[in-house]
Amino acid sequence: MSLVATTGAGAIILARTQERAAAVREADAARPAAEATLVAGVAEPVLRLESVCLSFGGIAALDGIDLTVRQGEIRAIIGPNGAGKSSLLNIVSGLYRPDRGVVWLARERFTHVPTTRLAAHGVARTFQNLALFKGLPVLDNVIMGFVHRRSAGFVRQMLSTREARREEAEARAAAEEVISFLHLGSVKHRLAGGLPYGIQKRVELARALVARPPLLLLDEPLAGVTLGEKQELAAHVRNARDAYGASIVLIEHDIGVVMGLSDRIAVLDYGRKIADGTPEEVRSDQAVIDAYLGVTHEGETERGI
Amino acid sequence: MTRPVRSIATGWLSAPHFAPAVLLIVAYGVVPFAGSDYLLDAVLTPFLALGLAALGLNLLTGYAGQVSLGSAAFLAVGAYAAYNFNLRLHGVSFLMSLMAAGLVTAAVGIIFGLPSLRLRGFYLAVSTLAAQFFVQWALTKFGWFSNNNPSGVIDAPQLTVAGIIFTGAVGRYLFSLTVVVIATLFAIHLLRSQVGRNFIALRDHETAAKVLGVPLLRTKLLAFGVSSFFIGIAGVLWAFAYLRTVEPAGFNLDRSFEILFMIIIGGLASIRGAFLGAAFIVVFPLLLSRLGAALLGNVFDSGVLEMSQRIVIGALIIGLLIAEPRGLIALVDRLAERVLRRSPRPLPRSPQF
Amino acid sequence: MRLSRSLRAAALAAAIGLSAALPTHADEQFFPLQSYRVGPYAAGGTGFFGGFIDYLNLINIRDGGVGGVKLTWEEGETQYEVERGVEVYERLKSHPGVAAWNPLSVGIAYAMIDRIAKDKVPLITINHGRTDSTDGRVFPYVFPLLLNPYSETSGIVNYIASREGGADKLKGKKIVVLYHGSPYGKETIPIYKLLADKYGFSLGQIEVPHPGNEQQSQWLSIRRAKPDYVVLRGWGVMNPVALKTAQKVGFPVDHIIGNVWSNSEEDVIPAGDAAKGYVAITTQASGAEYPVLQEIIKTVYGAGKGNLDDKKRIGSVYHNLGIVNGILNVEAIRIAQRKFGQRTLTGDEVRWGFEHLQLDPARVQALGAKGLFHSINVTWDNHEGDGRVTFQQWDGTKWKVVSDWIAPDWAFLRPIIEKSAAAYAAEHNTKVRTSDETPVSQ
Amino acid sequence: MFDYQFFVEVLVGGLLSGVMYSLVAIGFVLIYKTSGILNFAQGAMLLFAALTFVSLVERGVPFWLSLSATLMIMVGLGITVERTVLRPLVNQSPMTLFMATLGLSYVIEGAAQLLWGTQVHGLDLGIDDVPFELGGVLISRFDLFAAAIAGALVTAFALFFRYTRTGLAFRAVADDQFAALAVGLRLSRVWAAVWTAAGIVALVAGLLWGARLGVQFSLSLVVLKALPVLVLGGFDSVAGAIVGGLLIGAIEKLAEVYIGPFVGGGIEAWAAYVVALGFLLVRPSGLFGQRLVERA
Repeated sequence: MSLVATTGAGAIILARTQERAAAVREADAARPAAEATLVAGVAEPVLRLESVCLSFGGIAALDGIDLTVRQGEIRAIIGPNGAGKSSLLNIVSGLYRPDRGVVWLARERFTHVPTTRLAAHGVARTFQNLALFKGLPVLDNVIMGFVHRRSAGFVRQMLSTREARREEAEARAAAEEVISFLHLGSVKHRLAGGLPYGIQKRVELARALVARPPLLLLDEPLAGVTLGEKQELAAHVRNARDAYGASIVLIEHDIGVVMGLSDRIAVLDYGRKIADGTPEEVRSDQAVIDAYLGVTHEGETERGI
Repeated sequence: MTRPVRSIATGWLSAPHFAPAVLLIVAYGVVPFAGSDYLLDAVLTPFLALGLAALGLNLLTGYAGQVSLGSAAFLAVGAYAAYNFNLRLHGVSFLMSLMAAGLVTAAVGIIFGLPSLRLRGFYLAVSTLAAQFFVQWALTKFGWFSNNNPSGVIDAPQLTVAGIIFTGAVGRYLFSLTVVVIATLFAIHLLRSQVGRNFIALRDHETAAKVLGVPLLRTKLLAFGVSSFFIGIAGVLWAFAYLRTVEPAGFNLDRSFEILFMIIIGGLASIRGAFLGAAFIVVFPLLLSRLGAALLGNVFDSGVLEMSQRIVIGALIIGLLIAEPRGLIALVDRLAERVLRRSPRPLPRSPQF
Repeated sequence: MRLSRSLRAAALAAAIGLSAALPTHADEQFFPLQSYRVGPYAAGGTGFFGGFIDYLNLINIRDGGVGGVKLTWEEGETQYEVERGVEVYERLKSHPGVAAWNPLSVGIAYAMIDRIAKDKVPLITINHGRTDSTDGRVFPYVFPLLLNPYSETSGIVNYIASREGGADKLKGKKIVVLYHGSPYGKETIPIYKLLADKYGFSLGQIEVPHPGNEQQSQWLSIRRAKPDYVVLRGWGVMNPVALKTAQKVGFPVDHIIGNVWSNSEEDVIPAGDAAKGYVAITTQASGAEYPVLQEIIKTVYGAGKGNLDDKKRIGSVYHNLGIVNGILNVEAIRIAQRKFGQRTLTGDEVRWGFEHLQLDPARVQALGAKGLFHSINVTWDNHEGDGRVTFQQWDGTKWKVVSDWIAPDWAFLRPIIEKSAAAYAAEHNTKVRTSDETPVSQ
Repeated sequence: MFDYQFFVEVLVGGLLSGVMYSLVAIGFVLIYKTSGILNFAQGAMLLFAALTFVSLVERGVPFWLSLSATLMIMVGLGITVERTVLRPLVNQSPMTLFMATLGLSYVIEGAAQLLWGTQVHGLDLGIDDVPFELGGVLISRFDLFAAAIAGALVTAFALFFRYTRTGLAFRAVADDQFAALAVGLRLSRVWAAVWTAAGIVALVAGLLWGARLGVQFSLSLVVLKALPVLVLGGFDSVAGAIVGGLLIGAIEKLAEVYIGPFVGGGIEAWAAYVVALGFLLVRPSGLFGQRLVERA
């Protein structure tokens, strides 16, 4: 069942994928209670940051950031180099520990997000400059996205018990599906390390999507790709939200793409949130224009990954 | 290793079945009958034992990216554990002692793998030297390990499996060959499983693996454990199928370097690379010394020949690293590809392993 | 690239060389030599194998071989490593007319014990090897000629007793044994305990981890223990370092007694003046004044066939040990030829020769070795041959003999050896011989 | 009754032999600091330098002449190593370079023994090693001399690094090879200079160690004593090598003398590693090693 979702995805395909996405969601009932946030009325935010602060030896990377991401929303975060965008993402994924402030993943409160439990909390991410496993073929890279679901340990895998074989088949099927979903079928068996940059970006997106994470953190997914690839990747991001029902936090430089793609945009400058709202509100906000176009600051180079 | 090695020949998909099948037929069908005692006892059996040790180390260093300079200590643990199991547990068969020795070595490997949770690169490599010196000291110090033999030397027990006694050069060779073939199949099976993927993920990008939920602690210790299991079994083959009496001094630091040489020269993260490296390190010096003796035997004494051979091997190792940093296996694959490209059957794009 | 093409051609040539059988004419007696001329123990190897080859050359040049049978040999480099020794053994064992193996390495000797028993070729471990291999009933093919580790220990204790004025004076004295951390080093731990109980002296045994290039803590412990004598059971670089560190902690060097592997010029030269006055046991004297040495200098080195490249080492301790070992091997063949005829002998026949190797002082003098070594009396159940020992002192430039020939306490040692040999026989279910008939191989 | 005097004696003896370890460790640090290579050929270079010097002296060449001749040879060695091994292997992984240095150690060991033979040589630096009493504590004259030389060598390097142009170049390359390249530093010349400096350290260490245990093949095994020092002090810090050496030397000796008897003695070899390892679990890059900031 590898339906090719082309960029101009017709309504049928959209309907089919949503109906299947819903089915998948029931299957995930076993996931920790925190995920079941789809109550009626105003949806509980999937991600909430409360006055998060972070400094690298005196230099304040993030200064009191509050941010919420609603269910099924494409939430963009933009800002000039060195504004602290990547640091924010690293805090949400637990790689950095914030000096102050709290991160809420659905209803669970963390002062320091446990990175190893991140995937189990339904959060997946991509990295600014590619964190693929060069030595593994594409298919295996994507299967790695399923690793947190694997319960059959070393012994059962070695004895290839029924349960271990089922888990392997399940992971392989999910990977095959997301590979066709992102048109990666032709490079499925090639080593990730040797592929062109644009395709590697897509493989990393596939790896993040394979376990259908409720929350997807994308760190500049469109950086460094050609214009054509940019349109395609943008469509895939939108599909990810529509077909896989993921809420997306998108860090991106390309204002044009961001404006078209996101529901709400937060603008960071020098570690402070200077604007937050719909694309139209942000476009006309004077502070944003100053930050981007007018007043130049002697900012350091972008740090973080 | 801090930075991932650009490893092309690291595919773990099944190799084309043609080459290994031929190899097995020759190894079982032809060699035992055609091979001389010297070829079996002094060349092939040590090659099989060291090849298995190289395979074990390649799982740890090549696939999982954790460097270890303590392999010789794990060889020793395997040999002495098997000796004691065989000596003290009377009911148990030699095969059981072999497996038990592997498990004991795996446990010791995990203990000495603990520093890998915090250390990386050369700090980790040098910390595994602690294993090297400690095990060597413990085996000579506590007489119990060598059945209170005053000088710490142990003699080989009978190699018996299910009643069949493997004696003589051919018997020892077949026993080693069978153990190595089974171990290699197990390694292939391991590398195809999720655990195998976790090893490579751990090596290529530890942070991404952590974010995806790979259990880093368990994977690292598993890498040390599995690798030590293989090296322990190799230790038993080395001690009982090849040397037949063994002393702790034989498992010194030079042995650990020798095994590390094999996987670097042969090819990191490649099962064939491990065996190719073992062949190079075991066979080449013998060939060189026989060549030296034959050509210049009467001109120089064996000392001068030995020293010049040492220079040639050192220079060759450097030359090989320059010519092909990814090891002999990458060289061989390139040549094979060039040869096969001329033949009609195109080599499948999927990587060998 | 160019290098690999020439290597492939060379490898092909070697492969052909490997299989072609060597052309041999009938009467030759062959000695395979697992020598080591490289690495940490090169000094010992070059000296010993140099002496052995020099003596074989003397016999060939002067007498045209033994009873007309020419002596031949081939060296295989082992660097004193066990697996290389085994490789050389496997390669040379099928050479026609193998007389005996002389590895001069504890590790290699241990690895060969079951192999030579199966191939029925004698293994000569002069002054070292398994103590219990003295018992010919259990080890028919192993010959620790002249001395085994236990009789060496007994010789040292007897010498210390003689310096103290009698065995009864040993009571209350304190002796520390500094041994190399290896099978060789540990071999004598039990016997020193037994002798300490017998004579009532207090004993300390301190291990020096291999290679022994740092002995600060060991000698500080010795300084605290304040022993009367220190026995140095060392090997290689450990010996000079011990003498230097002893000087550093102020321990009198003439109260250090070296064992038979800490008694060569190469062990003391690197220690410089710290070694002046150091005493060591030896089974063969050093110096080139003995007739057999003079003959070797005249005929062998005269004909430019001398094996030592540094002429100053002629007559050194290792060189003379090689020569004595050569004498014992050749005389064993000569005795065997009397029974089996003057032709190439099999390994088993040479074994018979060794089991009847009785050279009394008169015969030793006839061989031009009077004073070089005392005598030997090997029987079918005593493969050591009651070798006597003497002690030599280093005066800064050469060794001077400072004691007459001392006999170890054989009566005390024999039962210990037989008990240990019986244990080996039980573990390996070997048949214990009851008379000197040809042993059946296991 | 705890014998304090003996304790001090063991401690001082340990510290002084620790200095000898740091001498060897500095050779490693120089090369690791500037090129990230763990140079396992340092032991072979030590042997080669000592053997060359001793063989020249024994052939009647006066002390100072053979010393400078050996220095010249070590400079030549440094340049050839850079040309033949380092340049073709530039930006290979640290493991490949480590293996290359192992191959290099085979070549140098073979060449040293081929050139100068495998004889054992005595080496007398003119310092008789008669100990003298200082407040009841026995101190060896030779070890003090060695400590003085090591101290002089370290201060020389410290001054060299800080105040000379080449020293500055070393530090630049150590900090960031690409930045150094960008500002026009000839990397190949710096590395040749670094390997020569390491060669000189090898010579000094070779002479001091050679005087202690005689110039012979086992001299190259001394590097095993330096590795725990590197682990403790950090691979890339000269200060770490000194402090690490003192610590390892002292702890090693105290452990052997006081703990050894209970466990059967001979524990020195691995005790040093256990100490260094224990320390590392607290600070993963050693005493003074640069803290690697973990970038996501």
